[in-house]
Amino acid sequence: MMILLLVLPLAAALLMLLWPRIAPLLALFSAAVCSFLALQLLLQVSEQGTRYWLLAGWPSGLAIAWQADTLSCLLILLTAVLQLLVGFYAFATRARDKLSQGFWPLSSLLQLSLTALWLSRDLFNLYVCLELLALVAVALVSLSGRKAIKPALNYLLLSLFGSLCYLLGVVLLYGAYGRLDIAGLVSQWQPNLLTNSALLLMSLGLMLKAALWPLHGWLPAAHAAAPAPVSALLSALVVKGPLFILCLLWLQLASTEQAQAMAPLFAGAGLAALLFGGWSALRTPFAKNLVAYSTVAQLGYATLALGLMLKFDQPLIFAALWLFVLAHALAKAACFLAIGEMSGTLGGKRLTTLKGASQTMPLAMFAFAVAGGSLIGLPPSGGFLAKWALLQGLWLQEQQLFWPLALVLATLLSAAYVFRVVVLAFDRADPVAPDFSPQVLPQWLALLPALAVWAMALFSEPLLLLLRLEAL
Amino acid sequence: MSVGGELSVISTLLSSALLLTGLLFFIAGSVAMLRFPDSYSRLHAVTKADSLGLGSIIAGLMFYCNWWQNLLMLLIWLLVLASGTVSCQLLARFCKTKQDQA
Amino acid sequence: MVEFSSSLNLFLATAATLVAIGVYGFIVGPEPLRRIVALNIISAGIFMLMVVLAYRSAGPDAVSTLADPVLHALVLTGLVVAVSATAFALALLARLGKTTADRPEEPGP
Amino acid sequence: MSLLLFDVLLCGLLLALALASVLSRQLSHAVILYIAFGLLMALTWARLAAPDLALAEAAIGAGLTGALCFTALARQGKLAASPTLSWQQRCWPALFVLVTLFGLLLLVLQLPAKPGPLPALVMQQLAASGVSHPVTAVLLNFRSWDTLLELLVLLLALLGTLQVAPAPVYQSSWVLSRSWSQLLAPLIIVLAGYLLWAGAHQPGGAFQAGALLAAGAVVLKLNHQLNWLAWRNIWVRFFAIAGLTVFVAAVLTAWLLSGALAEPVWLRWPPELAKYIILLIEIFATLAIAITLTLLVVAEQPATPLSLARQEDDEAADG
Amino acid sequence: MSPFWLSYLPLAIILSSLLPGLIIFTLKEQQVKLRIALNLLGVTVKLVLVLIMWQAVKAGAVFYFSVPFLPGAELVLQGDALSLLFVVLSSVLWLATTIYAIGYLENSPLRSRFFGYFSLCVSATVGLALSGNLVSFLLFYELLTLATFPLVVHRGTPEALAAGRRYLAYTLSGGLLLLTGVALLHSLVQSPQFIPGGYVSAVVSEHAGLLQLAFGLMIAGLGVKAALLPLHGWLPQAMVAPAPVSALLHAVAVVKAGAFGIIRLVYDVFGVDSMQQLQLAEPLMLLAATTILYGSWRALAQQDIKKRLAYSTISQVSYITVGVAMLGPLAAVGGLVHLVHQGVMKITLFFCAGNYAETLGVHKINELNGAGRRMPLTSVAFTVAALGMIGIPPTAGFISKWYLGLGAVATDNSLMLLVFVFSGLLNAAYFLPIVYRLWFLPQGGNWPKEQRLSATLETHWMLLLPMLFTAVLIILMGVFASTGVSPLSWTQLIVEREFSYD
Repeated sequence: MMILLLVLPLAAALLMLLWPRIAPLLALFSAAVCSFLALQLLLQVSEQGTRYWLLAGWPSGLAIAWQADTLSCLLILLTAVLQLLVGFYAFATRARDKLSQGFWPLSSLLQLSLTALWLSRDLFNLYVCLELLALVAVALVSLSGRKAIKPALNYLLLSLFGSLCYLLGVVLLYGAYGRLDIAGLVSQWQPNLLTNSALLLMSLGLMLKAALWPLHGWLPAAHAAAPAPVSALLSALVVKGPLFILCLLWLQLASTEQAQAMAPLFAGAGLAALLFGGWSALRTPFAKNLVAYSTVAQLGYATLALGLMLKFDQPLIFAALWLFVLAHALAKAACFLAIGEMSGTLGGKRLTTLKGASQTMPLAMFAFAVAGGSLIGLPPSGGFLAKWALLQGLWLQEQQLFWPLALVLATLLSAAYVFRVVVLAFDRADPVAPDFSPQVLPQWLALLPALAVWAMALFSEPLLLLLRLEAL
Repeated sequence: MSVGGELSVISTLLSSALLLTGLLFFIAGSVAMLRFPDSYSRLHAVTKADSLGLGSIIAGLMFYCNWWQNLLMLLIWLLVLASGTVSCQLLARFCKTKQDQA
Repeated sequence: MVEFSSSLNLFLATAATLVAIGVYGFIVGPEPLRRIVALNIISAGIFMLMVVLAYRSAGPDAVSTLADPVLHALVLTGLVVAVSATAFALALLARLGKTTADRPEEPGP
Repeated sequence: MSLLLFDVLLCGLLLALALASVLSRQLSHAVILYIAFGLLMALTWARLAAPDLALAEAAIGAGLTGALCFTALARQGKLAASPTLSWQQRCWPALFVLVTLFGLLLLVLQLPAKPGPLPALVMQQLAASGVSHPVTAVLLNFRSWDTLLELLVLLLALLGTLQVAPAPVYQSSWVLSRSWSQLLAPLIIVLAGYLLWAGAHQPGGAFQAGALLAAGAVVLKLNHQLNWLAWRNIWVRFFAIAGLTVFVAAVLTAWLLSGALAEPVWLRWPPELAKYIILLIEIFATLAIAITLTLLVVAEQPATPLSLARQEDDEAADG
Repeated sequence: MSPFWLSYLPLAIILSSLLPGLIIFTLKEQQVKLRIALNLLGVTVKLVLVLIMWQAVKAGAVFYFSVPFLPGAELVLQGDALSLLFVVLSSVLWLATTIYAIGYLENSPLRSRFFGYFSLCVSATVGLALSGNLVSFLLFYELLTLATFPLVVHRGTPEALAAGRRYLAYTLSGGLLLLTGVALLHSLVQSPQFIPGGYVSAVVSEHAGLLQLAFGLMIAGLGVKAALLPLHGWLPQAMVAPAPVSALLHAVAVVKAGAFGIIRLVYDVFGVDSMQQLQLAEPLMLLAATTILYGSWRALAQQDIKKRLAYSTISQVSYITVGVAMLGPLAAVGGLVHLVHQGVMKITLFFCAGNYAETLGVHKINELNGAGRRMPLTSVAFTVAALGMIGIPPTAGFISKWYLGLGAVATDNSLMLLVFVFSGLLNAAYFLPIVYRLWFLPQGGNWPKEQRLSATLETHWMLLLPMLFTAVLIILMGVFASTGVSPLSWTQLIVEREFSYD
């Protein structure tokens, strides 16, 4: 099953290169099957517990280690499902958007690289996965042609730099301990200057790749320049890869003292990202940039949760961290698809194009608003769930008033930028007329993840339980 | 660097002389490339001096190796010679066309 | 033995300095191509570090088979990854140059 | 002592070249210096008991990257002189980098002098791996998943490059260079085959061989030979992905063969077949690498709708 | 306890407005008949269901319906006496408002959207009334914000958008404060179901400070919607919405949601004993009293009819809070019954204001001169409601103020008594002049010619009927206050249950 999850997208991508004609069908088919398999895997793992593999059966240390815990399985499922959804969207709009054929194999490869990343527990293998991810992402961004080349190049260069920082850290660790698998490293780990620096170097690289504040500069341009389905994938999934590794490093490898020392930095960076990203989203005149800045801000929640997790070591906060990631992935996919749909139909990149969109394209606008509700954290959405878990975790610590306050402030900012769009959409004075009659199916596809993120609340108890177990 | 069997004094002297000559040619060629005024003379200096330099270095090294290695080294020299010639011609032609255009 | 360890340290220091030089080039730039070259210098420095680390296990009397093969394999993988990324970056760069050249009203970078 | 002197000289030259490449006034100088740097690096690695890597670096690191850089330079068109930077723009990064350097030096000198446990482990398991050269064993057996992904990275770079590649430019080629390249071709094929075969027990292997083949193909391609070697040709596409395809097929076959076991292990070669499987993979990987690298260097817009260049050029022509 | 389907009754009550709402969204603009039919069907079904529930609750039953949600906090719908008070109020007034809105919005664009959100808004209100614990309450509280926002900005004019922004800024911040408070309380005592006497008493001695903080946060959150003093800013501005929306916001949905939340918080979360131990009642009461006086004072100065009504709402809703915060049974009866009475009276006033605006184009008070002769029925209704607001017998307003006064006496709050008297005077001071202008001054404004909206009546019958219905209700609730079906007797039942938990 595991193998099919990896082989299927790969085989599909290879076949697509040979016969581009059937590419969309192949991509959709593989994504659909993978979604099903991932669900199976999740159920299996949640029943039978975490599974650990040494690839090819070589002794530990020599072989690349894989681990399928519930978190990995959840992320694999998320990847496959979003892939399927975005694939459908791209298929539905292919005639209009003139999306290049190149999208299909790349999107399958994106799924493959992410799945490989979620599974891997080997530092060097993670490096290869990261590079793969970065190249896929950049290739996807460059699909939109001329205007995307510069952001794509910028993205690629910074991403490469980040990978090299990460690699340097890996090499230092290998030099010190002579092994690469995380489990093996944990058993020999000693907090000293070497491991400190290695961790810092790797974190620097990963933060650059995950666009965590203050290394987020490349993200808005790159995500805004990409075609709508690509932006959805990038924002929803790609930036989460490095974040995942960052969590692995700090939650599993780092010793308690190291984690404690790093906690305020992460928490501070997260808070700064929330404030800065929110503020920039409020100021930008372009619709897609707004959503991209919102990604920066929302990643701040995850960073903040990571920092607080390191500080307080609360399983609830860990759950909150991944709930943020899940909820954000779904909500952001909906946002980008909806915005892409609206600016495609209404013809313009500026926010002002969305004037009166609640009349001209009510469904897409509704999708955006619903997804925005989750970004803000209104109940009963996934975002609310995450915020609730974080607050619960925080209140369990005595005398913590600063962080809840900061959360409130950040939430207000996100509400401000989401409703900046919504209010504009209700402007009835002179609505922007669509260039052509809006398509209904893509709008529904944009609405789907938004509804899914609200439906997350229905599964909140099992979700919280699963994720909380994972932290121990 | 691997060192073969014992060598006679004359052979050692001869090989050292050849190696030094080769080195001299290389240095001369490199200096010429840096100092000469135009592309043609640079090309001229580099290709000729380097071919010759490589030849004498290989000749110098031949004292240390067995026949099979010598054969390979000769082959390498021939290849470099030929490719140097071709690339020199190519570059010269390119310069010419550029000059004509200007 | 002393010579071996001082050689080792020399190479280690060189590798670190190469990384630093590359980082300087990457930060200062200013042309994208030079940044790409600088990135390659960084990766060369890191690979060199790996090779030196592999060389550690060879010991003073160097015999090739004793160097750490895992690190060598990693460097090989890393090299291919680096060259792939470089190739893509250069292709993007060429396209960028062409795009800016197409539109003379826009001053180039 | 003389070896140490050699080392010092080598390191000094490496640093000087790297620094010069970063600081040089003109981009073309930077590229040339970088190529020299790469060659010297290959030498360094040979010195450091890594002949595999020396080969790879000479072919891929220096040769290919250099060729790519020059292609990019040429495609960029007329080169503007590098903008001059004020000293603040240079000084502050330099200061920062110096601090970093100091830290890095401190770090790398702290690394323990004794190696980790893995080399011994590799030697211990080498017999079961199906090949006698430990690097190949690591690449294609112990850590074959990395290698699979790495092939994928290469393919991906090609896909990305094709997407943004420009339309082909036709230039006449010269008779002498054409015939010379034709003369070289068989030699290169033989050499590549040798490298591939050697990889099983001594330095060499798929990547080195592939890179060599690619070099030959690039030369021929630049002389307008091998016109069939383009992405639009389905067979070229087929062989470009053949490395991965065979890899995956082998994985699946091995998996199914061991399917009788309770817990089939992913990527495990049956020990008695390992040698052949690895050889098969290497052959196809060599071909794939050669084709991919060639197309990377001489990337031109394919006829398939993979690229955006044409449609955009049309738009530009309209506007 | 009861047949299987009865346990789904609370859910059915919510769905009876939610489902028609969702269907209405998908309707085309021209499908007027279908839309009206759906609306009325929803209202009827809801009223029937509420009636069934009313019967059962009166007999002592309590309904529960729960789905799993957060750990330690299920999504509970609970039908008890208090929730039913609010459910009945909102259902009945929804009926009136729907009919009114159909008439009011005839031939205006985007009606599908309007009625869709309208139904959502009522669903959220009913859900809020039925929610059985704080987390469910929070959920519906936020949904209510979202559902009302499109109604506020429905006109899409710059003023409407500005008002919408302001409304959102206030209510979302409020929701957030509420969320923080609920989360804090949840971490202390989880979120069990609402229960008379509250559930925090176990930790009062241990976490007094945190409990006070949580109470403060939640009151701040609820106070935004209940328009308590520093948080009332959105209400007067939200007047730009269409009249039915204003009516709904003021009488039923938003403002009452805040007030209702305060009631739940004080009685069923903290409980009277804990409130006293934590000394939370006094500040709340003082704040509410200040709001009463401030609202009345500002109302005096307003020249726009709807603005004056808005400030009046700010003042009147705080009567409920004061009644609750006095912590005495009699005062509680007064506060609770005012929840209903104020709703009916205020909705009548807004209907009237809407009628004047729609028929005569009048928005300012000084343009109303002599309107009593042109629109006698509307003016009579207005007069009745205004008298009720002041608290003149035999209207409903008198009943609630009477009980509030009694409560103040019973709990020894002479200060509050003073406040009531003074505020009553202010009420009279800003309502009586309007009544005077209506009946005793000659016609001033330039009114459009007669019979524009209706051939025989003073205005469209759909605008007239709901208004008369509620006006009659005001009188009936006052006159028949002591009978078994009056709101007063129902609140007495609630208070009996709330205060006799031990």
